[in-house]
Amino acid sequence: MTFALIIISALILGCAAVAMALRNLIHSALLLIGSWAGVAAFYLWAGAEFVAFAQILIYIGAISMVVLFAVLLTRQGDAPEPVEFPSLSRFVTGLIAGGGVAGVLIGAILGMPFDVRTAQSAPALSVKELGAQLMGPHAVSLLVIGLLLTVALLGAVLLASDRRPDQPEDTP
Amino acid sequence: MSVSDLSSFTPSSGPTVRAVKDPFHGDLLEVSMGPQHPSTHGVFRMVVTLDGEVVVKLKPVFGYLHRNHEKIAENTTYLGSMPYTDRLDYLCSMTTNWAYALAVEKLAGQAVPDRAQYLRVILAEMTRLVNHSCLVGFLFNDLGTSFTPLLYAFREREKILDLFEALSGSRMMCNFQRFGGCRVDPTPEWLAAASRLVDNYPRFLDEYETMLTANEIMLARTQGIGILDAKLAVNAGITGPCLRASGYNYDLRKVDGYGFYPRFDFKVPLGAHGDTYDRYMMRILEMRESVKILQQAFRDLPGGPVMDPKAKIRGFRPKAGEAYGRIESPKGELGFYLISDGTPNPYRYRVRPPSLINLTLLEEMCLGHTIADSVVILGSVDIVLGEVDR
Amino acid sequence: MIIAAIDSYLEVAPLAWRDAVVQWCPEPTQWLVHHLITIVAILAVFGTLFAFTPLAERKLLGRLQNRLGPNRSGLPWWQNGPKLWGLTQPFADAVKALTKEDIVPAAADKLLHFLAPVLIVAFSLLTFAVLPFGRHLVPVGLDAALLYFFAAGSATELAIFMAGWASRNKYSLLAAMRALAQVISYELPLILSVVPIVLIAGTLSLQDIVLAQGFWTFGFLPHWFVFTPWGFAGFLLFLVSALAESNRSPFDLPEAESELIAGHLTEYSGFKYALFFMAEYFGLTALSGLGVTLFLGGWQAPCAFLQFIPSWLWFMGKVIGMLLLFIWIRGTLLRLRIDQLTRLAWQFMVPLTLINLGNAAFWSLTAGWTGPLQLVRWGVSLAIIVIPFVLLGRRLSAGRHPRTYRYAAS
Amino acid sequence: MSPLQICLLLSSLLFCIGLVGVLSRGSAILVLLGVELMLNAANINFIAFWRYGPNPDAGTGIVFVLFSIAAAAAEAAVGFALVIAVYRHQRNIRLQEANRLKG
Amino acid sequence: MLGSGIINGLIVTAKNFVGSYHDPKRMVTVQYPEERAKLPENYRNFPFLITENATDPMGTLRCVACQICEKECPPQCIYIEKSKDKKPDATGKPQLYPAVFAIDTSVCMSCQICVEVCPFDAIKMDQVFEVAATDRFTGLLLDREQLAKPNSYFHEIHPTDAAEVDTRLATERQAAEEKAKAAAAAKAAAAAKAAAPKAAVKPAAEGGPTA
Repeated sequence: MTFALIIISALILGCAAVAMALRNLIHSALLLIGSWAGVAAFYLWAGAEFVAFAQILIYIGAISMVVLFAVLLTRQGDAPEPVEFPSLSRFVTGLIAGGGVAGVLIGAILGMPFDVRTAQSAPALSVKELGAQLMGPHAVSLLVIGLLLTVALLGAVLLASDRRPDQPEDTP
Repeated sequence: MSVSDLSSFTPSSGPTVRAVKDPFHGDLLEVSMGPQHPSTHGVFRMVVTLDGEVVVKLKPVFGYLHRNHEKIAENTTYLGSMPYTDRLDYLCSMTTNWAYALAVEKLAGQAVPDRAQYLRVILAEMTRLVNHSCLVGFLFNDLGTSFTPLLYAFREREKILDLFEALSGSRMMCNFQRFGGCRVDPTPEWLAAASRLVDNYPRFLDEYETMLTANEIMLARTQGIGILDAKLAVNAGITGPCLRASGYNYDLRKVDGYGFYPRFDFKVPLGAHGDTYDRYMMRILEMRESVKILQQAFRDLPGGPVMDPKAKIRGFRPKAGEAYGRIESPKGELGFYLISDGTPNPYRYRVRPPSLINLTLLEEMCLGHTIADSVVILGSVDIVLGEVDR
Repeated sequence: MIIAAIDSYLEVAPLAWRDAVVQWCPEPTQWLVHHLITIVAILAVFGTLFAFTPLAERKLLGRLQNRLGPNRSGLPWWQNGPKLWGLTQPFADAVKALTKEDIVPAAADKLLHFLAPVLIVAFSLLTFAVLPFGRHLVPVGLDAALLYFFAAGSATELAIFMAGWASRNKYSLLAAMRALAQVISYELPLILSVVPIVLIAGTLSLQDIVLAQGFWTFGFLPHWFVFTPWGFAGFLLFLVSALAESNRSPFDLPEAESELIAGHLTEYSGFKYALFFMAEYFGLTALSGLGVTLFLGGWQAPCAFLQFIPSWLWFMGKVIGMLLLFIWIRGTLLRLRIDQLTRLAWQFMVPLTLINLGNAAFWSLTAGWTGPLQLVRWGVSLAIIVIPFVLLGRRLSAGRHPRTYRYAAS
Repeated sequence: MSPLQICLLLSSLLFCIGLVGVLSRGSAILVLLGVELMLNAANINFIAFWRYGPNPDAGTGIVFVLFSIAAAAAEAAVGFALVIAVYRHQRNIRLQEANRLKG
Repeated sequence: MLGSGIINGLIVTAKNFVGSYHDPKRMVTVQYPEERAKLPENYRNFPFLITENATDPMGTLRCVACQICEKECPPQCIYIEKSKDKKPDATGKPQLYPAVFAIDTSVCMSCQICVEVCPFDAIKMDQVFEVAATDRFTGLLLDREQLAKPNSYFHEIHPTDAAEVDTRLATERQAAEEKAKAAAAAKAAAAAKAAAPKAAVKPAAEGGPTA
């Protein structure tokens, strides 16, 4: 079990790290999609099937499409320009900040004695129970999320639309 | 890839493409469609500049099939050019033959017997059926069907081509008209078979129209697409169904009344919008009118010779002069302009190809439509590269 | 009784064979062999189906177009032997695809160019894992099977994008953009069109959805979801969305051969092309399987007395029927334009699927209506879906209608 | 080391990778992708604590991750719409140039 | 209503699907190598040269190497060299004959103009269309021996034409014969060496050039 977890972790971290270091935006995006797929695998490993499928559906099915679309729409010519790091100092600053946070977190995790549940089998939570949870105690949050998504959709459409007031609406 | 990167552009990366930077209008994409492209109807090339999928600039490039037709004709006898005219519009060799024969007959003052005149009308209208059914088939292929309408059209076309073969010896390169008549007299069996075929043709047209004319996707893809203004069309010299689709009444069969067309009762359909759908419907309606003409012709076909006995095959030398013979070919006004200096070869030989001239307004029709529409518009203009490039 | 015995044996025969093989294996490898056999069986059955679907497509298209279709390929090394109605064509095609030169453009992104066909086949095969092929034949009985299906299927467009982008060809790039736009537009109606099923059946498990359709009125009127107003509408919406999802005509925009040569496949040849081809048909088969499972009663027999035929045969029969329907549609219709495609999705499909969801909710609420009220229920349900269909349809095709023409007065 | 600790290590490392990306890259798209990575890291934590926490049957962790994924989707939609708007405006997506706050 | 046009289209294709099984008007395919469509009599492909005698093709070519076809051929694919000597033709009259007669069928466009201009009915159009060759230079350049085919073959492929040609030739020969007879009668004493008119039906014999 732990062995599988380590492989999954390596996949996630490797993909993410390489993605953040690459200069080709499309490669970065595709590697990040791999990383998201790794996270979905982690959810599967942890026994959260529903979340894993939701992760794949939303991240790989939807967000990745949006990302790739954005990359393609903002390209110059037929290939995206290589994205340079802005400056060495900034890169070093980023590394130091990230490394610092990582050090603090890792130290905390390794130093903290966690009260770990001994049960090795994953807790079983059927889709029905999950649905009951969503519609019961979390109904308000569900509504809020629905509202958020609607607003986000409208906002995205407004932001990305090219239409200026002086342009007549084109009828396709 | 920007313009400055062109040096690093490798030819293996597909069609010649580069991005054009326009500071005011996003990134434009220049795609060279053709000369090897599935839907340019031959070796035709369109240099299309795209904004997204929308055409902002379109440059037709032709000449890939240029084979010096006019110069060759000036170095060949009058009769020797006749088989070359088959290769102009290779879908309708019968009408190209007729246009050339008409010009030479005008030049030489050659009379044509009645039976030959009727036969010419019959063959021309059958050619119109061939051409138009081919055209609508290819148009649907451009619209994205999996060959079904095209093959239905080809099925009917084959039957007519079989008749052409039985009469002239060749399916497409008929080489049938001669100065002063036609080469072969059709047998009664041939006439009966042709008449039967023509009587059955409306059934095919009905089936075809049921299949696709009212199809919602077809309407959405063609109505309001590629509108050609009548005034612009007249100024550019557009002729044929393309012009009539814009609502301008100009049909040489009525205007010139060449051949025996004044003896026939038929109508000229006119469009109102000048869009792709109108151009498509013009073809369908013209086919129905052609069937009417053909039925009258088979009814009234007189007896007699098909060739003027005084016509000369060998040693044909028209007296010095000039002549312009034109007919309403299925694609538009097809004209031959000849100057004779009394020798066996024409001094000047010039073709007025409807395909080429109808193509000149392609950019005006395509601008603002998507790349998919530009293909359809090209299909609806009806070009044959043999005639465009000559 | 003998028939019943044979039938019940046939019903579990595949499982029995598998267990026989598994038992023969040593204990520690049994679970592995168990799953491997399942995988190999799915690959074999659907691989064979894939091999013959294009042949059936070509034959059927040929007949639709008044041609004969491929009927020449006979036996190898036997030139004048029997022609076998061209049934060996798939093998000839496979040999051809394998022996063709594999050309990679010099400017292509070589890794992605290679990965795209592999990924697309892998993802399209993943979807088969949850389809209930028979009463006892469910490879993976997931609780959230429906969600899994869409999750696995959603990644295929990613591979199409990779193919289009990695080829470094303008036509491929345009195709990649189109593929993205198409999947963004049609993922929503596809999922929304099956939500009513989940609402009525109350489960995401495909096997339970099939079981919910396993009743007959008078023994011959099956209670398939397609035979309800909301179910029929949902089926049609699903059909259209499935056509769009699997890039089939009339939605085959990414590989629109009349403008984009072959779209994302322009720079592919040989075996890689064959893999794309395979993935397209796997995806189509999987979506047909899903449609059959959700709307057409899955492996259930249409009449009670026909139950003696093994359930997996019913499933395969229905899937093949769906495939033939897809081929028929391809043989008839023309292609939409990209803006019309997205317009159809957002202005027509999405509103209709939402209305249909409400319709299913109405159907679920009025489950207790009986007698004459049952008629009212049908009428209201029909009205709920037909009226918006007509109104939205009229809006969608506004200003477009067949025209009448005038003739010149001569 | 217990599995929970591995999970937490994974999530913190993922978070830091995202952080480094956000801080050091200039491209708006990469910055957004880094933010998505950080969200994912948080989600991993939720699942890990749900799996090894004291009360796994409550399912709160799962519900929270579902909400988080939905919020991430919304964030991505708006974020990339912003990227496209910025691109329309200044013809590139370098963030340090997008500081005028004026059309 | 939206969709009616689509459904109509589907019905039409379904009708064609069914029709392709029983309606020969719809199903026009011919399975080529096994079945063959009947070629119409007027079908033409490439020219061939007519000989009067099947047993001695080279001896009795109708062609007299007048080179009209060579001149008139639009793509100029015919090449003729006149013979130096004369040999008796089918009527026994001494005539020139083509020492070389070659047609490049890769250039020929099957226009039939050579047939129309030939005053001797010596060149006619063939109906063989399976003329593929592995060598495009020599394989498609047909020489005199490959082009020569007997009149009986012409009768086979163009019966109507051939009958017409034969009647015409027969009347011409008869006319020539009578003219010769008249001439012979008029100048019986002076012209003792007039051409033997019997040759009209008797094939000219052994004296022809060998291939």
